[in-house]
Amino acid sequence: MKDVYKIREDFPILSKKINGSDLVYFDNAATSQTPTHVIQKIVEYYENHNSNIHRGLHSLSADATNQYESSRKKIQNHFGIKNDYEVIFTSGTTHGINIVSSGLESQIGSSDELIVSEMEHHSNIVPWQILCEKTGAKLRVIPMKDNGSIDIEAFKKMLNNNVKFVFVNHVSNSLGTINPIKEIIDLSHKNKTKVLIDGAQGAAHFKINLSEIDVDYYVASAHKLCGPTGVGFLYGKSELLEELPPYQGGGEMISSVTFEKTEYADLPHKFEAGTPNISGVIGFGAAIDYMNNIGFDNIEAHEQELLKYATDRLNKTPGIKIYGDQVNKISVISFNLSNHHPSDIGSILDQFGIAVRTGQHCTQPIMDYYKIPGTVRVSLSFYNTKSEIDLLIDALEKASTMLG
Amino acid sequence: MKDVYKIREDFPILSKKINGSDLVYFDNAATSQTPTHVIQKIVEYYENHNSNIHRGLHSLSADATNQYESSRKKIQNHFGIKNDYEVIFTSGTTHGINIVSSGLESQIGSSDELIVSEMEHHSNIVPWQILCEKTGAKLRVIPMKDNGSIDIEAFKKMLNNNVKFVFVNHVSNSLGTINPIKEIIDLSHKNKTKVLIDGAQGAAHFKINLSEIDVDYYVASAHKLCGPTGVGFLYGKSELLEELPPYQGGGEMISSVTFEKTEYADLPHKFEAGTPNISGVIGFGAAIDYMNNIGFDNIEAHEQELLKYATDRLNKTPGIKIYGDQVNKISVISFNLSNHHPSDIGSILDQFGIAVRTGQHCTQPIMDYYKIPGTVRVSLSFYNTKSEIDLLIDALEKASTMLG
Amino acid sequence: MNVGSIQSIQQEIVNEFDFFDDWSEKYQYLIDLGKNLPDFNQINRVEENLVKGCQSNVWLHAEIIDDKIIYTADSDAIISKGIISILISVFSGQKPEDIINAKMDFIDKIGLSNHLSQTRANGLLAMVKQIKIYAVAYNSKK
Amino acid sequence: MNVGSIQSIQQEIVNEFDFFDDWSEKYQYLIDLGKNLPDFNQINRVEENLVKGCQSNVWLHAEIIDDKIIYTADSDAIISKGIISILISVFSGQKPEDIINAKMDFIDKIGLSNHLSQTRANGLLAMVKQIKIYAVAYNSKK
Ligand SMILES: Cc1ncc(COP(=O)(O)O)c(C=O)c1O
Ligand SMILES: Cc1ncc(COP(=O)(O)O)c(C=O)c1O
Repeated sequence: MKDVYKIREDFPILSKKINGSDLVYFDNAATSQTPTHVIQKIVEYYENHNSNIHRGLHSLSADATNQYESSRKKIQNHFGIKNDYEVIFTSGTTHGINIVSSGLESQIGSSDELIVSEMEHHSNIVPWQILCEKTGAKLRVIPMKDNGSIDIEAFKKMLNNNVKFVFVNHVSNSLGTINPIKEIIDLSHKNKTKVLIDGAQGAAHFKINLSEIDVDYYVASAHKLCGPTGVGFLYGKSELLEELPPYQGGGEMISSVTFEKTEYADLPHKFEAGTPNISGVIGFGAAIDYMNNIGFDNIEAHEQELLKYATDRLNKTPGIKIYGDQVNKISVISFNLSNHHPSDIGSILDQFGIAVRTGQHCTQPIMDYYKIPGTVRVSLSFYNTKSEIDLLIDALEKASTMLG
Repeated sequence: MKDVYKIREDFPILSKKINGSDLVYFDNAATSQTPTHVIQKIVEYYENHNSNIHRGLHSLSADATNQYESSRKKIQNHFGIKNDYEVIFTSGTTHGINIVSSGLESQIGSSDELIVSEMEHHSNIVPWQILCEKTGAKLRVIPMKDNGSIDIEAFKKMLNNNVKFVFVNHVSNSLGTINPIKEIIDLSHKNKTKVLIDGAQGAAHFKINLSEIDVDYYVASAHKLCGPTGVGFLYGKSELLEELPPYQGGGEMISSVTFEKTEYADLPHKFEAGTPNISGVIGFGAAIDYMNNIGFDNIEAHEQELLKYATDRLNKTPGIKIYGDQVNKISVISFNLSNHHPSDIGSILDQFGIAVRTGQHCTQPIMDYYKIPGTVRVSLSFYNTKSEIDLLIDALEKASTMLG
Repeated sequence: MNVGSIQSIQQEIVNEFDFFDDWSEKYQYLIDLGKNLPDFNQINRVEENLVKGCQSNVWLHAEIIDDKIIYTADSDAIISKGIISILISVFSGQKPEDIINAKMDFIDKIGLSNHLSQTRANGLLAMVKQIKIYAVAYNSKK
Repeated sequence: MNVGSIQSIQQEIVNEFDFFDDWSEKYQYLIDLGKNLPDFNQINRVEENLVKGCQSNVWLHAEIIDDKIIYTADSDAIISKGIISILISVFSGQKPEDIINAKMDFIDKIGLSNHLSQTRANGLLAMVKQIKIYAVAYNSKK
């Protein structure tokens, strides 16, 4: 990988001071930072190409449309997707999941079963609860194990003829666990069960080929992979997307409107009603370029090195308890320090300029599983350094002393 | 108003060349241009404050949350809204309408009637068609008149006990007509009928106090009022928003999640599931500031002057037919030139660097009413000038010659 | 009917456009081509022949005669008619496999791609796509 | 019980904090206050007393005794406990109308507002709001 200190120069925010100290940004699983390359693409859009897309035939509109559609191609290529119209731009992972969950209403009946895991983000639980409430279907939960992994044996036993869908995250945002999605997909497909993978955390950390893993739906958010806020994508196999009703009514998603009869447009437009987040989509494309330029192999290698270093140092710090497994995970570490409340730790770390997330991380069931109010979560990115980890360890020791 | 040529300096794109000529941007009703003030706020966000909001307790997250929430206050104040939690951030007008239309599913029955006008944007037609399909309710249409206005006498006769909702745009995006929304709201309320106003076009052209007009729901998009793409707001009276079910399931919109029972958070969070378009919301606030700084009185005065000038010149141009009324409208002019197809005119104008919109403008019923395939739409903004209108007239005359 | 190869016709068109000094002459030429497009059989003005993705209506009809595809077309916009007229002169009367394999760089070379190809609204790309779809269809029937 | 005016207590707190050189001393003080917060009656550890909008659980109980509101509180986080301890020392034993009208600028003055008030997560604002809501409720009952 390019020298990490060189890479850090691409991120203006990383040279910021917080409470008098250098910012140590360890909250990457919540949102990643944005490189100048992406910021500049957004600026360039507003300064040179800003225009509503698709319907206009003037040059600006053509420019904007081209850039927007070329982001779709970038995402198609990056994720190994067969057809560009299988990439639906959304406002984020949550939106993507909701397109599917609300669309399935007419396809799911009261004898059907849907399966989620115990370690899902609320965004991958609540929509299915709502779907079950509306349809009478049953929501079943794959238990997790103490090491923070999905109980795959239990999952195998849960599969039966009634199971229509399985919803699992690629990577747990709370624990960092990389789930065996290929295995889950294969088992499910053998059972004629479709699978949606929540890729909010996975997409940012390694390159994944969606055609190869043969997943049915996959969702992610740009803001977790160096892109802007308010944009993400839903991938779906075209035959499945065709069957889903449109999520929203509006402009762009129709081919003809009369008061007697309205016809919907083809994919992907059917799901992109209204003026989309054009600058966001263009910024998303730029982020994909940026990260590929760094190289996902390099990203993974550096992050794994940081993970190992941080885990070792934390394990040696008195009072630290790490939750979940310590292998086969991305660079996310959830822990507590003695019996101090995570918010106390977080507040004190913030005084040292260290940004971590504390609380339940939108995964209340995981916290219930471990019977804790929450954790301190350190999530490391390819632009973080070992010396930042040293600062964290120092600060944790000081916090420990202060809290007594 | 500040000198228009000074104002133009605030918009980098306005000094762009298109096909060798200065850009003349007359497609403001599709999307408005973005001033440096707004672009810089977005840059500043990504360079200094980028962080996920609400749940984080570190300083960056606090910064970002404050800025996000202060945009909500700006919108609250600007639109005369009683409580800040009645402002729901959306990804745009279409999204706002769909939150309401999908939410009403459980409140609308097969004997109910919903009313739209004949001059609505597809975004304010299709969601109600879908709602009617699902509930069996009847969608009725207020006819329009040849002068491009709503037939208010016809509307009065349509009101009866079964009419639960009326959906009308504040300003027609195709014709520019300013609709008598106060009268429509008062008539409806006397009939115990609720009203949603599609403010996509209205909000950009004058200041409006939503409490005073006592509207039940109001929606708008930032990208039409100098703000970024991918963001807008839904205003609803709190007692109505409380009754609506959440639109999307996800993070942020819940207060507690277990597999047995999930509790939804209070307003506005109930409707803001997932990571929102944080930079977009902050940019939206900056756009409101920018426009208030120019002054809506000034904006209105300048735009009306441009409208009068352009209408006069177009009326004197051989072969031009303007659709809709020529009074009580915003600075939008829809016309055709002889029997040439609007797309031919649009293509040729583009060669002169003049960006207009051509086609149906997502208002197919209006085109059906006038029995035309579409129009050429010139939509003027406060940063346009009379000499740009002169360029348009010259170009139209040349187009006329070329098309013979 | 005896037509040149796709390649040679494209070259002729490029040569033709080389004469023009600016966009307005090119447009004028397109407009004139549009006006002179042979009458379209109204029977073929049907939904199935509509090219998707143009702002104006463009109808494109294809039939196979002696192993060659004959395209006819119409539009309610004159510039679209001019564009389709050029495409017809290139592709009509050609063999399906030649159409499928044809390079389309002449569009860039006539210096109109900026103006015409970028946006889905005027449908140049959509027309080319439709022309090729017909060729693929006839080719697979053989 | 005899307490000073809200204004004078706030001033005392500001004076106290003036002694501290840096944030860590202030935090240490908050932590110590938190540890010394009088025991909370476990009967009051109920849903209705939970302050919404804190990342940690904060329970705030209020009762009226001789026209004055007595606040007691608890939290599972120690810094939140320290914060609520300060708020209790300011507001507990005061009259509802005084609480309602109290200015809150002492928070700025103790130099912790940066650290504490900005985010809904640690709930300083939520606590103050809840304190005032109780005061309004009791005031309207009079
Ligand atoms: C009157 C009207 N309503 C709704 C919309 C849809 O707005 P958006 O595309 O921002 O969702 C528009 C925008 O074209 C409009 O003009
Ligand atoms: C695993 C997982 N799923 C879903 C989400 C929701 O993503 P967004 O908030 O971008 O919609 C997140 C983000 O926190 C996540 O980590």
